Parts: sequence; C-alpha cells; structure tokens
Amino acid sequence: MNLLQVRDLETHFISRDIDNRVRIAHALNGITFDVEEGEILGIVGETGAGKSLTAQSVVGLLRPPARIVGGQVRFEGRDLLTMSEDDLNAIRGNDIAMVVQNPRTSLDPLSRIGDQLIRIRRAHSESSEAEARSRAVEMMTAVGIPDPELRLSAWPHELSGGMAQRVLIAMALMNEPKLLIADEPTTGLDVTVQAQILELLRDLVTRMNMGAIIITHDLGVVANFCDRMAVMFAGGIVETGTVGDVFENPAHPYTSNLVDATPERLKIGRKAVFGGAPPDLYNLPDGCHHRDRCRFAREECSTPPPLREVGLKHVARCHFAGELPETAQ
Amino acid sequence: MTFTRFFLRRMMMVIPLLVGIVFGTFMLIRVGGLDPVGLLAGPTATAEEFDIIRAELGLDQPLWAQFGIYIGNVLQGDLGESWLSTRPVLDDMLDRVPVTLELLLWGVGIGAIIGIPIGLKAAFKPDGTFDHVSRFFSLFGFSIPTYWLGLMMLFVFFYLLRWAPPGIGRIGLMVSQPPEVTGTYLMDSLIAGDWTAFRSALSHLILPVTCIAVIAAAPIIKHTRAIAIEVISSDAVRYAKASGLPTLTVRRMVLRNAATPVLTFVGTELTGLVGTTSLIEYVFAWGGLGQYGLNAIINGDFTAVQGYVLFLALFSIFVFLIIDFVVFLIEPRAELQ
Amino acid sequence: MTAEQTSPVLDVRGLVKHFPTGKRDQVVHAVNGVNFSIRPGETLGMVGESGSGKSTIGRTVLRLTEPTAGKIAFQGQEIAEMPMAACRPLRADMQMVFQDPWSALNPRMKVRDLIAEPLLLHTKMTRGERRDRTDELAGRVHLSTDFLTRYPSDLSGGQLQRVCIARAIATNPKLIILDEPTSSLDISVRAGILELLAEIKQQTEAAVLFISHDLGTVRLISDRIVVLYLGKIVEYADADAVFEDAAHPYTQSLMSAHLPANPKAEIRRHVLEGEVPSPIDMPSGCAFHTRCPVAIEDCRRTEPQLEAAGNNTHQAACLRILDGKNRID
Amino acid sequence: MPSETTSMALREVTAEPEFSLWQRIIGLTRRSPTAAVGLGIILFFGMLALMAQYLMPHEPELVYAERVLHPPSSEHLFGTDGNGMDIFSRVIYGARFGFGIAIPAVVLALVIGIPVGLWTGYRGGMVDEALMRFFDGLRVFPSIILALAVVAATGQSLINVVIVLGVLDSPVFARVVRSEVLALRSSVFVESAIAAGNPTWRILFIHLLPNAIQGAMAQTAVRAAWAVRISATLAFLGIGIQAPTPEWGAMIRQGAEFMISGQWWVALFPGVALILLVLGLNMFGDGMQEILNPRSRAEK
Repeated sequence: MNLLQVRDLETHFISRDIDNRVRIAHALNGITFDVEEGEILGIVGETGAGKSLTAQSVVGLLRPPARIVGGQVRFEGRDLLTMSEDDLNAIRGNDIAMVVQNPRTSLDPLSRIGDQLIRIRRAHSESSEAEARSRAVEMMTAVGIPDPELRLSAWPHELSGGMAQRVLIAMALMNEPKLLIADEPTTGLDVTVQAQILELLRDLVTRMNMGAIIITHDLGVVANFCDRMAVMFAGGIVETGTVGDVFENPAHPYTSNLVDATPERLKIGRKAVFGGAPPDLYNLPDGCHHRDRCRFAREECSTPPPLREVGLKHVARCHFAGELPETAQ
Repeated sequence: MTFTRFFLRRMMMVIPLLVGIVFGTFMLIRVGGLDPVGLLAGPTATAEEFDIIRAELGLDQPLWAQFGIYIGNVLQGDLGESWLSTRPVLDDMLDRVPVTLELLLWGVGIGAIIGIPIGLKAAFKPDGTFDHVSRFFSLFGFSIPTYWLGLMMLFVFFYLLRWAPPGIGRIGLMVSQPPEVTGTYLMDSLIAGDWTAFRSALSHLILPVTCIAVIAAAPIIKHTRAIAIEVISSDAVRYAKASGLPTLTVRRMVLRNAATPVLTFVGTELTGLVGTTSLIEYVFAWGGLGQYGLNAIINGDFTAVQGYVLFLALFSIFVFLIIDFVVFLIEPRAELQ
Repeated sequence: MTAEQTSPVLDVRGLVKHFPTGKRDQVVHAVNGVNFSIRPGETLGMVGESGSGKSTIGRTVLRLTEPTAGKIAFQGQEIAEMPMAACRPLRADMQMVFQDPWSALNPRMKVRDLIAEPLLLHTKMTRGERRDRTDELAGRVHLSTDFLTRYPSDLSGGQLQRVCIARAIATNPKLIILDEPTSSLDISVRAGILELLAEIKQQTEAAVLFISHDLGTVRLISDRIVVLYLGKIVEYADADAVFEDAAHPYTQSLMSAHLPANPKAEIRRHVLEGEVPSPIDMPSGCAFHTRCPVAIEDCRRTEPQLEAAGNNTHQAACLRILDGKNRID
Repeated sequence: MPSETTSMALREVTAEPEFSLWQRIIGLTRRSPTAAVGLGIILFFGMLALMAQYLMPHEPELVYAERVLHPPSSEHLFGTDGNGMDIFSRVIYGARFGFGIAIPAVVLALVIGIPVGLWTGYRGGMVDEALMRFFDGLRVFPSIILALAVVAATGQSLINVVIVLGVLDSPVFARVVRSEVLALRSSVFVESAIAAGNPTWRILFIHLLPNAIQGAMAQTAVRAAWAVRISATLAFLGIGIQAPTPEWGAMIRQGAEFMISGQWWVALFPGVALILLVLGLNMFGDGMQEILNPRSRAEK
C-alpha cells in the first residue's frame, strides 16, 4: 500500500484587495501523487509553482492567507486534513518528519542541540531521558557529526550551515519516521556539502526503508538522488514518472523544456522555448494552464487536459502527452 | 567571555557617557537663559550686590574653570546647595530617592504584571476580539496625559466616592509617621508593625500607582505583542510545530524566546517612566525626587536641576547595566552581540 | 587567435583583500594573492564555493571595495590606489551585472531611467538621444519597450536581469563583470539569460569576468576558467580542460560534487570530508590540505604555487602533481 | 518555513496598478479601520482649528466676571472657568495650539533628522559614532524632563517650545533614516549605482532618500502626537505657554485645584479634547505602520 496518497489537493490564497474584494490565488489546483515505502520522490518546479506549499499543505502548516479548500491527504490510509490538531501532532515529527531549507534559524536558539533532540523523542514516545539521549547520540553519529556526545551540549548559533542541516536531519530521524519530507534541503549550502547531505539522505532512506519527498528546483538533485519525480507547473503536477523515464521521454511540453534548459543540454545545442512567464494564479486560463506558453497549443487545449498514461506509472497532464513532435532538436 | 571582562567593558562605555552628561547639564544651565543671580538678589538689588552673589556662586570665573570646579565637586559628592531648600542638593535627593522608587517600582511592576500577559494573549490570537480591545486600551494609554488621569482619579475616588484620601502627601495628616528605616512609609510601617500607618500609607499609594501602571502598561502591551508575534512566526517555532511538539511545549518555547526582549523593554520603560512618575508626584504632592526636580526646573533652582538630571542619568545607566547583566546570564548568544 | 596578442583589458597581480572581523588581530582572509588577466573578447570563468573570495575579487576589481594589497591594471592604467573620485569616469568602461536582479535595481526609478542612468552619467547625450539609445538597448536585451515606463516591481526576475544587462552594456564598456547573473533565476528564465549573454559576448569585444558557483553554467559561457579555494587560485585552464582533466584534487572533487541533470550520467563521486575551513584561521601550507584525500605531510608546511600541469595553458597549485599522485580516484 | 518563495511568486504575478492619491487614502483606510478613525479625528480637530472663529460662541479670553466657575449650561456648554471664561470656546480655540505646535515641530524634526540620518548612515565613521553616542546620551533622560529643562533654560516663548520639541525629536527621525540607510547601503542596488559611476550626492538623494524615507514618514503622526502631549504637559506645569492663553494643558492646570472641590468641568473638557487629538494621531500612526509593515499582524 502507498505510504502517502495525495488526491486533488487544492490550496488557495484568499485575501482582500484594496477595494475589499475577495481575491483568490489558485496556488495549488488538484495535486495528486503517491509516495511508497523506500522510494524518494523528487518534486521539481520553478518559483511559485507550489512545491513548498505542497509540503506545507501535507503537514498542515500553512500560513494565512493560504487555506486548503479541497482534496485528501492520506497517510497510511488516514486523512490528515480532517484530523484534529492533537492527532496531527502525534503524526508530525513522529511518522512524518520535515527537513527544512533554513536549518540555522529553524532550531530553537535557546535550547542546546541535545535538549532539542531529546524533546522531540520524548514528545512522541514514552522513552526515558537517558534512552532519548543515547538515541540522540546514535542519530548524530548516523548523520556524520563528529564528537556527537560533545555536540549535544552545543548551542544552535555555534553550528555551521552544513552542520545545522545534519542536526535537523538527526532530529527528523529521532522517531524513526515512515515519511521524510525535505524541502530544499541543500539550498544555501556549498556544492561539496550539498553532495554530502544528499548522499546521507539517500543512504538513510534506503537503510531505514522510509518514504521520502525531496523538494527542489535543481534537476541535478532529482536526476542523481530520486527514484521518481513529479514536475510542478502553476500549482499543478504536469508529469510524474520514474526519473529515468521522465528525463528520457518527457511527455509534457513543459517538462521537455525544463530538461532542455539545463546547461548540459544547452551545451549540446538543445534549445528550450518557454514562451513567457507562468500564468497569473489569480486569473488562471481555462483548460490547460500551460496553454499560453506552449508552442504545441491547439484548439483542444482550451478544455482541461486529462491525465494520460504514456508508460508504466508515467503520466502527464496534456492532451497530446507522448504524441509531441520532436521539433526541439 | 567572563563576567569581569563583560563588566569592565560595559564600564568603559559608561564613563565617557557620564562625563558627557555632566558636561551637557553644566552647559545647558550655565549657557541657557536662566539668571540665578537675578532670582537670588531680587528686583531691588544693586550692581554691587549682584557681583557679590556672582562671586559667591563662582560665576565670575571663566566657563572652563567653573566646569573644572563643578566636576571636582561632583566627584567629591558635593552637588552644591539648593537655594530653594537651602540644603545640600545631595542630601535633598538621597532623602527622596526611596520615596520616588516606591512609586516607580510599584507602578511599572504592576504595569508589567498586567501588560505582559495581555500582550501575550493578544499575540496568540491576533485580530481576535481580545487583540482589538487590548490594542485600543494600549493606544488609549499612549494618549492619555498622566496628570489629567491623576486629576480625574482624585475627582472620582476622593471627591465623589470618598474612597481615597485627598491627593496630598504619602500618609494621612493625623497618622504618626513610622520610624525611618527604608524611607518608604509602606515598608517602614510594616517593619514597625504599625497597622494604622500601613493602611494609611497603602491608601495613599493606590491612586498614584494605578495611574503609573495604566500609563506603563500601554507600551508594554504593544511591545510584548509585537515581540511574541515575531517569535511565533519565526522559523524555529514553525519547525517546532512541524515536529509535532505539544502546544504547551511550543508555548513555553515562545515565552522563553520572548523573555529577553520583553525584559529589556520593561527595563527601558523603567527609565522612561521617571518622567511620568514626576508628573504624578506633582499632582499628588508626593514629595519625592520627581516633584523636587520639577519644582527645581520650574523655579530655576539650577544647582538642584543639575543634581537631579545627573541622578536621572545615573539611574538610567544603572538600570541598563542591570538589564545587560541579566541578559548576559540568561542568553546563550549574548557574547555574540 | 588575436586575443593572445592584444594587451589585456584587466591585469590583476597579487591581489589581497582582508576584512576586519571587529576583533583585534583577526581578519577574514577573503582574497590571498590572486593573479589573472583578461583580454578583449575573452571570457574568464571564476568558480568557487562560498567563502572562496570570488565575489570579493569582482567587487575589488571595480573598486567597490578597497583592495588590501596588489595591483589592478585596467587598460594599462593602475587603478588600485587611484582616489575614488578619479575612478568615477572609468566606470563608463567597466560595468557589472549582479546576482539578484530583484534587489539590484532602485525600486523607485522607472526602467527607462535605470537603463539610461550610465548614459546620463558618462555621456553628453541629449534627452532625446538617450531615449533612442534606451529603446535600442531594450531591443538588444529582448525587452519589450512597454516595460520602459514601468517600475522594477512590475517586472519578473528574468525581465529585471535583462534591464541590468542593458544597463551594463549601455556605455559599451571594455570590461563586464557578471557576478552569478543566473543563479537566483528559475530554470526557464536562466536559459534565456544565458543565451542573451552568449549573444552579447559575440557582439562586443569586451573582456568578461563570469563569476559563478554553478559549474555547468560557467562551462557554457567561459573560454578559460580559474578555480578558487579560500581566496587562492588552485587551477587555471581552458574551460573544457577543467572539466575533463582537472589536475588539482579540489577541482576534481568539485567536479564530482556537481550534479548533472542526467540520471544516466556516470559519476565517480568523491565526497569531501568536512566543510570549507574558516577564512579567519587559514590552514597553513596548502589551504586544502585539511580536506585533501591525497595530502602528504609536506602539504601542511609548503604553500604550493601555480605551475604547469599538462600543456602550458593549464596550471594548478598542488605539490602532488610533481610525483603524479594528484588524482583522487 | 519557506513561504518566501511562494509569496515572492505571488507578488510577481500581481503587479498592482497605479492608484490616485485619493484612491490610496480610501484603500489604505479600508485596510485599517484604526487609521481611518484616527484620520477622521484629526480632520475633525483640523476643522475646529481652521474654523474656530465661526464655531466659538464666545471670545476665548472674554471674562464674564459674574459667571465664575459656572457648571455646564445651555449658555456655556462646558461651563466657565475660575476667571469666568467660556470653556467650550476655549477648547475649540485650543485646537490651534495643538496643530500650531505639532506641525512645525515635526517638520523641523524631519528637516533636521532626515539629512543627518542620510549622511551619518551612508558615511559612518567618527562623526556617525559620536552623534549616535550623543543620541544615546539623550535617551537616558525621560523626554518630558529633557524638554522641560531645555525650555526652562532657553526661554519660555511659544516659538521656543516649537524649536525645542523639533530639535529634541529630530534624533528619532535621524535614527530611523540612518538604520534604513545602513540596511540599504550594502544593498545591491546602491552598489550597482556606485558601479554605474554615480556621484555621492546622487547616491544620497536619488537612490537612498526615496527608499529610506518611508519609515520616517510612517512615524510622523506618532511623533506629532508626542509633540502635542509634551507641549500640553509643559503648559500644565506652567512652562512655555501661560494661562490664560486657551491652550489645553494650561486650562487643565487652571482646573487642577478645582478637582478636589468638585468643579470637574474646568479640567475635564480640555483633557478630553487633548486625549482625543492625541489618540487620533496615535491611531492614524499605528494604522499606517501596520499597513506599511503587515508582518505585525502575522499568523496564529
């Protein structure tokens, strides 16, 4: 069974404009994806596509004016969206753990690292202080922090960015989560440190048989560290499939552009034609949202495109998925 | 960083400030339009009498020499003599310090005890009814003139209801004063076990303290709310929520992270409200340092004004040092700042 | 190639930049003796992680920050110790494009005025001439003239970066410094900006210094590349040589940490231990010895100099090149 | 957590059209009812000040010797004071002092504070350091005591009160502008302006000033409230404006002695007027700051 099932998730930004009229930004419109045990799903997309919002919607941490208006998020069969705050708290940090992109500011500045690790452990299980402490040492070792016992008494402001990210991963692992959500876990870290952290994450996921979501804007991260990927555009997922399939045979015009826009492909003379800015989330066009910037757009695209299967577990939301002419080359 | 080094460094910063303040007050009074000689000599004085008085006050010497004399005297604890009370200014003020501190500490203390929880509650539910009411209360406190509030209180609680004594002094006219230990009637009567005096002192204290507390609570509410909201929306608290920590644990974390800035703010309030306290003393004829200072300014008693202003500066610096010290003790990042 | 014969536009010798830390006897060693030169029409790529001093070099060369020591010859004229006021007229000939286009433009000025500002400052053009030139520049960076009357907040990131580029080329400068011009942009926008930069490179004879941490992009644009580590040049070579035949162990590990957007790419990954040391306490000898897998005792003591590695246009600073044991795989 | 990215994108796609000043005022007050009410109160008192001659039923300093301390009646809506003057007329006339002191004092504070903040923030160095220490030094004194002492020492004319309040308040604006400039000085667009070859005066006035001034402007209403309050306090203490000038603080001073003998109206009405005007200014200022800095409303 799937660990996480997200179905038709819709999140809107509801605000009032200068004339007090209600304005709705369709930030997420019908997100559907699954995560299985032992696999890493990479969610890629550009700024404003809704990647982080998807993670925040899943764990119920939206800031107003963002609000979930529809859909389901099932974790081991239970719908997280209809759950009480207390029930949700029993799952967050326990079965579902988050790794965020700004580790240094995300730690409690007034508690020692060790106390924070222990606090998370004891918030979710009946373990004793001593047991939680030894678990903390174990996890600090697992994430490759030298002198873990010593580091337990360090303050967050004493850590470097890379070290803080490791601590955050250790915190995420304290309660043996079933699902790990990493939101841009390496943004702001150096290239060489990024590689260390991602290697570590992948290693841990395989070893502990967790499911994981890595949210990133870097196709390189997805290509090298994920099993499956979901491509987001304007608050929707336009394509999902195994990393190999999607890179090899992108079925959606947007995905195909993304892949062609990487320096590697540009180097060999590929050309990406994006055709303008993403649509205004306050005034999404009818039908396919990619229509206005798609070079293959036709009459049919004014109706909402179906999810078309183009391979085994490889789907794309496009009327012509898999039938696109290869004009790009 | 060790405490000694911390302390020495702070002192190094304080000394030039003190010298500057002494110089500033000196210049202000000497160069300003006040003519103490004229005041002392009276309208019928002759030119010779003027010169004699001038020489007595050391005003016939050049300015820098006057400053040298003044600073030398200040260092010896000689702040000159008030010509209103014809007593040494230092003695005048030392007598009155506990009297004013009593009012100030009670007022700001109660203001903080009321203000901090209100600010926190408002922050935990922004834009709720409680938030709006507390915000209006806070704005109101910012806008109400201290002395007018005092007058209204006297009218309602003394004239109309007869619950409070008239706003003159710190203890009933018919009540004998307790033997002096701390200099405040409330404490001294308690020490002496004199319940009549205690009740009288307390009843005299209530109205002025309430006024100060109301005025003090307003900015405390506003800042506590702002600080708490900032903490609540910080990455750290959001991450704590994402980790499924129980609501109570998260709240405790918010409180701890808000503690230092709130404390610092209450400390600065303590020095800022010296002005408010002075006005309250003036209205209630409290007879403390504040009233003394205001009277000195109004009547052009310039040695007393100099002493008073110097005292205020010392008090502020002392409070800031204490805040710094407390922050140093409770804040792990203090050495970074 | 003529570039080899002409005299360089920019020639930097022994450039040092130390920043005070606020504590006595402590400085940040941002740049520690760097030599390089760029000829007309040449693009030099400058690669390094954060703290490597690459941005500081760019800013020092333009005298946006004062060099601690060293010589900067711009078109044969020594500018390192020139008074600031004397530098100002030179700025017509040296321009810069910054990383973050959202903050690089005065939000209170209209786009037209922003592009025309260098013309206003450095030419005697009339208002009408500036207008015509601005329109022409907008055309060159493929920016619709409709945007000229707007404020920066109305433009997208890509459009803003086009404005920055138009501003930088307005006075036909002899030297253009590109400080991470694409790294804050989304993939779709990035491709367009890279194309534009390549186009402009074709059109001008200006010398270009391209600073980036993104290896893929650097390779795409540069003729030659310098690799920086802790404020020192560790390798200097033709662009392709750096990628295919890196001599310095640091460059090799940097290359292996780079994540190509291709799931099938064969990667031999050598994840470095630890993080970049603090530029406050510089390691002795070779700055890289603390993380270097092939370091020997001597690396601790002797500071290596740039020496030929392979052909004479390829230089690296590593003691182990001598005994041929500089390969980390 | 990372919602910057999303909000940035939203900002990007929702460029706001240009609005006229009037539309802006309407729009802003809709977003903050507090500011709207505050503005209403300010305008009300502004009208009182401007139209005082037409609104006052009596001359403000005319003595009705036979009507000393009359309680409110239909003839004297707010009663008469100890000199037999009509309090209602005096309260209306008093609005002129509120504005007449606050506006020039704040303008003076802006005129001094903004250039000082710009220059010290941009240049830094010794002058900046010394000036900031001086401002710190001033902060050890409660503002009312400082204003009182300076006015008492330098002369008690109305103009002098305005000058002293303006000068004493200028550090507030200098600080706000300075801290904005400090933040902007290292920002990329200023660096870009230097790289483009801008001379210093253009950096200061074309690039920094328009971006640094918003914070100072947001403070003006609150500082005006401060000026009104402090000037009334001075008058209450008998410094600066003297009775029987119909200034609210001076009127409260006149009424103080009658409070414990029951003639409440003498001090009550000028006090209410004073509170309302100060409250209006504070509400407007608070609302404006809230609109300019929406983070203060944040989330649960």
